[in-house]
Amino acid sequence: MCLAIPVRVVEVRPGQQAVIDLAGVRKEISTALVEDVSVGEYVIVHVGYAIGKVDPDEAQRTLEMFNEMEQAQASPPPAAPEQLT
Amino acid sequence: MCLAIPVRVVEVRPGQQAVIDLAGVRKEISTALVEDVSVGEYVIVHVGYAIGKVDPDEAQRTLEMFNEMEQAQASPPPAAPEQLT
Amino acid sequence: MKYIDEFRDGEVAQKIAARIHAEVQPGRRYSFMEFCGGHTHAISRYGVSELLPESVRMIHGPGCPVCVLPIGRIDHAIKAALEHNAIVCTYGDTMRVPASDGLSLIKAKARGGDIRMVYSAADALRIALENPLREVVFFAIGFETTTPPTALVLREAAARKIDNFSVLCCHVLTPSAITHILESPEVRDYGTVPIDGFIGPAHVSIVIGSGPYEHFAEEYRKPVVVAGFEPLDVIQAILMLVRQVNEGRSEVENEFVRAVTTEGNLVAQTLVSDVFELRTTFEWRGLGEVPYSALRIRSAFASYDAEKKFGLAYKPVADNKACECGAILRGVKRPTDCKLFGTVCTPENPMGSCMVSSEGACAAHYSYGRFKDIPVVTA
Amino acid sequence: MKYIDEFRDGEVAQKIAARIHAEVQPGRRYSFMEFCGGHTHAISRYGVSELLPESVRMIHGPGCPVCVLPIGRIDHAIKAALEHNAIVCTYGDTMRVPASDGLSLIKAKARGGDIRMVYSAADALRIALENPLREVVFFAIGFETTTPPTALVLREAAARKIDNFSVLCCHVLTPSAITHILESPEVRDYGTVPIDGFIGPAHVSIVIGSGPYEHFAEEYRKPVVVAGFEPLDVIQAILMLVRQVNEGRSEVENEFVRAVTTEGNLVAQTLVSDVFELRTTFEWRGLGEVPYSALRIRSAFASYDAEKKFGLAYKPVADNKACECGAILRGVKRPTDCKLFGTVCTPENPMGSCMVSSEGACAAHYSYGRFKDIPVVTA
Amino acid sequence: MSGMVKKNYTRPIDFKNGRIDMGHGAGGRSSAQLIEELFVAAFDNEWLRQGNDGASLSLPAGRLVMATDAHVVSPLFFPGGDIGCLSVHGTINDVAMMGATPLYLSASFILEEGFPLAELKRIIESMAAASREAGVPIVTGDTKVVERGKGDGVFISTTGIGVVAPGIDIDGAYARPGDAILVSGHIGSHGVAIMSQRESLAFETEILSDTAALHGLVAAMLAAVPAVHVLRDPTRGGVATTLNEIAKQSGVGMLLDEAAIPVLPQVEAACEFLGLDPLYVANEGKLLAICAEQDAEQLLAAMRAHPLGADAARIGTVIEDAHGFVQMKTRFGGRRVVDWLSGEQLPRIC
Amino acid sequence: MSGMVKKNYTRPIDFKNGRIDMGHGAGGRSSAQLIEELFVAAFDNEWLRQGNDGASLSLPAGRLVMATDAHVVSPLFFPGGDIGCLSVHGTINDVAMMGATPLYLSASFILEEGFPLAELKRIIESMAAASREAGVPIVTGDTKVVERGKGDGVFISTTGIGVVAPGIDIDGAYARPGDAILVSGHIGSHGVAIMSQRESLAFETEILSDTAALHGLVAAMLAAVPAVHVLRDPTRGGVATTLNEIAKQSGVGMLLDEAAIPVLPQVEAACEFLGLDPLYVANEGKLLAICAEQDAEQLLAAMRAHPLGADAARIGTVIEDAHGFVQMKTRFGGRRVVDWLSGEQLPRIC
Ligand code: SF4
Ligand code: SF4
Ligand SMILES: [Mg+2]
Ligand SMILES: [Mg+2]
Ligand SMILES: [Mg+2]
Ligand SMILES: [Mg+2]
Ligand SMILES: [Mg+2]
Ligand SMILES: [Mg+2]
Ligand SMILES: [Mg+2]
Ligand SMILES: [Mg+2]
Ligand SMILES: [Mg+2]
Ligand SMILES: [Mg+2]
Repeated sequence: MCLAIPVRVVEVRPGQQAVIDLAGVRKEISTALVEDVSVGEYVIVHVGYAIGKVDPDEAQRTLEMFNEMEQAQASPPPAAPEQLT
Repeated sequence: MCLAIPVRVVEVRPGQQAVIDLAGVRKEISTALVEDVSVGEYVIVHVGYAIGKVDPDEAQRTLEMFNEMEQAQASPPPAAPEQLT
Repeated sequence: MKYIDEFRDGEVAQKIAARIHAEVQPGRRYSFMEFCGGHTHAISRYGVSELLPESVRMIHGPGCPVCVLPIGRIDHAIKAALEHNAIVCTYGDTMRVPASDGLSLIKAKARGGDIRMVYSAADALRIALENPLREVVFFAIGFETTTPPTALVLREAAARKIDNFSVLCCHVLTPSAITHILESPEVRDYGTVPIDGFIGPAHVSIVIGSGPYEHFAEEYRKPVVVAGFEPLDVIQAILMLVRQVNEGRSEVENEFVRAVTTEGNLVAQTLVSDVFELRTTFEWRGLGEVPYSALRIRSAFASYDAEKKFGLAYKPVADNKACECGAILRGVKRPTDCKLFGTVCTPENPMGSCMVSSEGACAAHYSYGRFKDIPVVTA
Repeated sequence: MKYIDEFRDGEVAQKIAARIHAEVQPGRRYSFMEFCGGHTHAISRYGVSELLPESVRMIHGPGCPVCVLPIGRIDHAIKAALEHNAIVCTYGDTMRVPASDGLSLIKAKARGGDIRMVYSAADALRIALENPLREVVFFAIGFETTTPPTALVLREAAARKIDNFSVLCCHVLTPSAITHILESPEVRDYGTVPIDGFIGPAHVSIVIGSGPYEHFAEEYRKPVVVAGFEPLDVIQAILMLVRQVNEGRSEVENEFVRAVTTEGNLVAQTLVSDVFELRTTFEWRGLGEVPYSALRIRSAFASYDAEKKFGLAYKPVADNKACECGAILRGVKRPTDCKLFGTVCTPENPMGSCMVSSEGACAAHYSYGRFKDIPVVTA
Repeated sequence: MSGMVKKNYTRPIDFKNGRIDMGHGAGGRSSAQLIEELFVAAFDNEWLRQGNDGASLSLPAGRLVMATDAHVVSPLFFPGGDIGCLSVHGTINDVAMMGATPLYLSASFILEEGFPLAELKRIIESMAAASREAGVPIVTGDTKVVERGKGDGVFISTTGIGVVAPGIDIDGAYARPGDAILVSGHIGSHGVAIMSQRESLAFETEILSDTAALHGLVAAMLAAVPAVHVLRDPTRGGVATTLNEIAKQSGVGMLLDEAAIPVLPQVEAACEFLGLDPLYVANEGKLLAICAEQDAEQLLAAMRAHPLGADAARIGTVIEDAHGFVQMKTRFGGRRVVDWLSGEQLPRIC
Repeated sequence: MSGMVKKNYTRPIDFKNGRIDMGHGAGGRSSAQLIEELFVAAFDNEWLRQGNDGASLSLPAGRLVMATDAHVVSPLFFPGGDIGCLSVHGTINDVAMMGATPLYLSASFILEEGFPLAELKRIIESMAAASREAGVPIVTGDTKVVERGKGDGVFISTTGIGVVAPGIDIDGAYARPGDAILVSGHIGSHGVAIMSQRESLAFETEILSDTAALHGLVAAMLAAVPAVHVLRDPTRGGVATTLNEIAKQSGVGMLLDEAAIPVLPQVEAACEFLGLDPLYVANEGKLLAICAEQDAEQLLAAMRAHPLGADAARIGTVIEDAHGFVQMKTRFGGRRVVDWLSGEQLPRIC
């Protein structure tokens, strides 16, 4: 129900619309819920609406965190997740 | 289009309706266009409405006229049609 | 079937036919017009003409309410369905009549028009009750036989305030059409259509009586025999006409005396005149504008008049140029005189209305009589 | 697929799993609730639990908007369709949820209700524009992820005065549900549901941010890790929770940092609070009445509120007695604890909502995990 | 815990109050359950029980005949039958009209969402009974569901196969001038039975549809006269249209004798009412046979000896006519063309 | 005057602007004209030209196979095909999956009043092309017309017959523990191509339906490995449901390897979007084959050598399991059930 997926913006259209691409599948979505969407960015789409963006650097860091696990055994891990509290 | 057929009244129903019979086929029709319809009478039905009655005596006379032809050659024929003028 | 089977007896027919053969005068030709499509249909279906002497010729008249419906009126019905999204209820016979733009009611239905065949005017009213959110138009066609039921439902709609119901009134009058034919130059002046007498309508006469035909007998000196629609009725009427001609009479005789009186059905007549009034003129296919030849809905029932409700202004539309329906309906031509007959124009693809109804002269000849046009060799 | 495939890598999963195995402390049990159905689904579909040590137990939470929809709300939607003849537009997931009288939306559709699955709230508005003569009701369910699109179409309907459109608002709030679980006697008093930490929602958190969970970490001393819905996100979050437990921490950590910020999507939040306001109470299936746990449409948009438009008064309806959905949604029981599971209750004939959505605990176990209930011999 | 997963689907289908929903046509477990609990149970034969996407059959020697019919009749239930038995008879008859012994049927169903399962069950059981009675099993099938408003309850397409015994050669092209034209009984009953149920026409009559499987009658006829030239069942379009078809195929004309054509009085009466000609009204349990003049007596006798041919009659003669006209001597004594049906005489009668 | 009656129907059908009306289904001259000018002209074979109500066919020796399918796909035209070719392929494939060489098809059409003749023509021509290409003629048929709002443009039911060569014995019940499970190519393309056209989903993709006749591939496979145990085309319900059907018929379990299942990236992406699993998405040009372990290599090689099997892959193994579970080792490393499709994943895709 909360199905949402990261997709790449390939065209920004008037009326807060954009065309996104996922592995060759293209679809028009609404960008009314996010600010300043540009071509090349990844947005997370839910029921036809972009509800947020993907931060590529943070994504990279998360992937690195998964892998750095191997080396670093101690906690806190080297690339610690963002601490919010 | 002016298709109409003589049928026998087998039941008189309230609301100016009647059930008629034609060789075992029964159907409800309207008798709103004819006065005093009774069971056993023949009415002529057009698009679901009785528009007139069959006069059995006249029918008999017409049939006789068809056949009396044989004997009587002269005109006017013995059972002359009703003269209207 | 009582009052039906006895009137279809082939042996009796042979006797009456023998009489006709005996009584026709050598060298004399007898041309009779059967006004009604019902007679046309009976003649073709039962093969009545085969029993007649060469010298008796039957001319098909314009008494087929489907055939005389001009394109503009069908266009109205189509407009109600396609433009006003109304449910249009109609007697099945009208479905295939060609209209403008290559349409017909059946084609309009295939294009999404909600067009429904009904067996009775009452069914149309019932459909209106069942679909209170839709406009329901009853496409009312027909001669005096068919008018009284329409009057009844109009009166009922008004009494019960069934306001989504209306009637597209195309009811026409028989006597005016006969007058029109008798007044036509072909009959009156040129004699191209030699009419020696009329077979008068069967079921129309049940309603209007035989009285209205007296005018024709007197004024135009034409014999009239009102006859039933069964084949024996027709052949007997022909005999009676032959006799009137032979004897120089021109009277109204009533062969259909078992159902037709002089004055007709007064209940129905009163009802019709309560609900309808004369139109000053009305277009008939083939005959053109015929004065005082049709009915319109009285102003007391104006809100049930589809013409007013949907602002349908009448626009005459020319028939297919090659189609000879007009001439055929006036008795001037026969179906086989038309170049389109049986080739371009068939019951599946009618070009004119006469090829539509089984009472139409072209359809009757196509469906029943076509074999006569070709030599047939039986084994 | 970028940002998807990398997060489903089985080899990386093995490494993280090895870490979990290495770090769990012998003799200690770890019980974590994944609040969201999205996580439940990912765990079952990818077989995440098989990678976990015996001592780590995942408890399915109530975060499936279809599962928590009480019968009375489905009844409203059915009523709009069957009694008010409205076109009811709904996200496909709701179609099979059991309602009163043996009905469901799909059965109401088979009975003639005009019920249409839509992919997006905008489709419902489009349908309203295309059917100006029909009432169109959008059956709006979902957590904070799904609420902003509903707010957008409500605002647009009002701006464009699309007056045949209305929304049956059943949007619910995540934090209130978590509070409710933490306040429940099973968790708080009896310890029947030993929750050592939460995996926090992925997509809900994109909208509301991770901020709202800090309260739980502080007040209830429960670690929270906000995680994405991909399987690596889940397993990584479990590792992070194990570590917090081991270290005695109870913090909000954000594994889904690539999409979730502390404050969330402010555009969406503002829009939602412009259009909706808190309900003082709302019934959840399984949880009962939960105070301040759902939204209703503000009075400025009252004419687009289906509850008001059709006078739909809420009537709670008891669930099937044997169905353990309630206990399962509270984390007290597992699907296999229910006597109906897999026999009377299957995805074709769901007895409870948890067997409907693929995010429901019963459906997920039935569709993906059922084999674990029986010994399997491979050839 | 293994006792927990008892069967693939445990709750039986609710044939009392249930309705077809889209899931029944999606090809998943609901579809499988419907097929197993309704179709396989009712049709009950080894081929269906195997559960393959087709049936593997053994055949006697001879030419194979294949025929198919789509059935879209409205109403679905009518006096004397329903779409179920009709769909069995209709295709068996087409196979039989090729002179073949019908052996196997396939059936494909297009169901409308919302259709009551109780009605579907009635139809399937009627179909099963018709197939059993005829001795022609339904060996394979397919079921689809369309959304409400995109179908009309149930449509059934059946296909039949059968084998022609050596020495039999029947074809619509084999009518020859001089041949006799026979009909197996009273005509027009099916169409009239259907029409009597139409809301807008609604009349009462004791007329039942004549729907019946004719292969038994055909077998008896071929036993008596193996050299029958043409067989054809006059369904849609009636006797008139079927004879025109044959006339066209064979390049001949026909001359019928109206007085000889058997029509029940009630059928004649209903046709009078509606302005129809019984010659154009559909039959579902009658056949037309054309044979050499010298075989006519014997064939007629064989037909009359069979219950489905008790009222058989000779109704005309094949004549030479390059135009392929079917003509008729009317009971009245005239002669007329009996044309093809033009347009539709009646909507949806078979 | 005899020149006047030139033909039975003279004006050709208006295939540009015309529409189906009720007369086209009434069985009279309009029906005959439609059949002659469209169906017989397009399908063009001796049997149809004969104009009988069935076809008389000659068959080679061997067991006969009969299979049928109703086609109700929406939209009627989709990337890579249309209901016409689909209805030919769908039934040919069911015949081929029984190990038979498909020989003849029948087709029954249910047309909705108002359907544009131009579209009907496109469909019939596509059907004719598919039948020609496959070498399987459409030898008999039937056409009915239903009123507007009681159909959905066109429904086509086809039935196919074919003959099984001696020595071939294929059945859904023949899967044995230890057998290899093969698929002939990328899965899910048909369903995704259809979905991309749905108004409410509408997405762009270059995915075409895989609709194709598989009997050539089957012939190549059987030439290489006559002892194939099971063949089945994973249409409605997809690979998942088809394997469950076979597991149930054979009384076995299955273990799939997700990583080995070929899925095109666009199909995977579309499924992500819609929350679907490609295992449940329909195929119309793919087959599943099950054979003994020792034959697997050779069968796979034969498949890969055929254009329709170029991307064939081994995707799992048959296991012993009284419960008939189909299980899968996930790409992620876990294990899960691959259940029957429940409810409907997608409305009306084949
Ligand atoms: S044959 Fe057709 S075109 Fe010619 S007059 Fe008759 S209706 Fe008109
Ligand atoms: S198995 Fe069904 S009845 Fe049991 S708890 Fe789950 S949903 Fe409810
Ligand atoms: Mg057939
Ligand atoms: Mg048949
Ligand atoms: Mg037949
Ligand atoms: Mg199938
Ligand atoms: Mg319907
Ligand atoms: Mg099949
Ligand atoms: Mg198939
Ligand atoms: Mg198949
Ligand atoms: Mg047929
Ligand atoms: Mg439709």
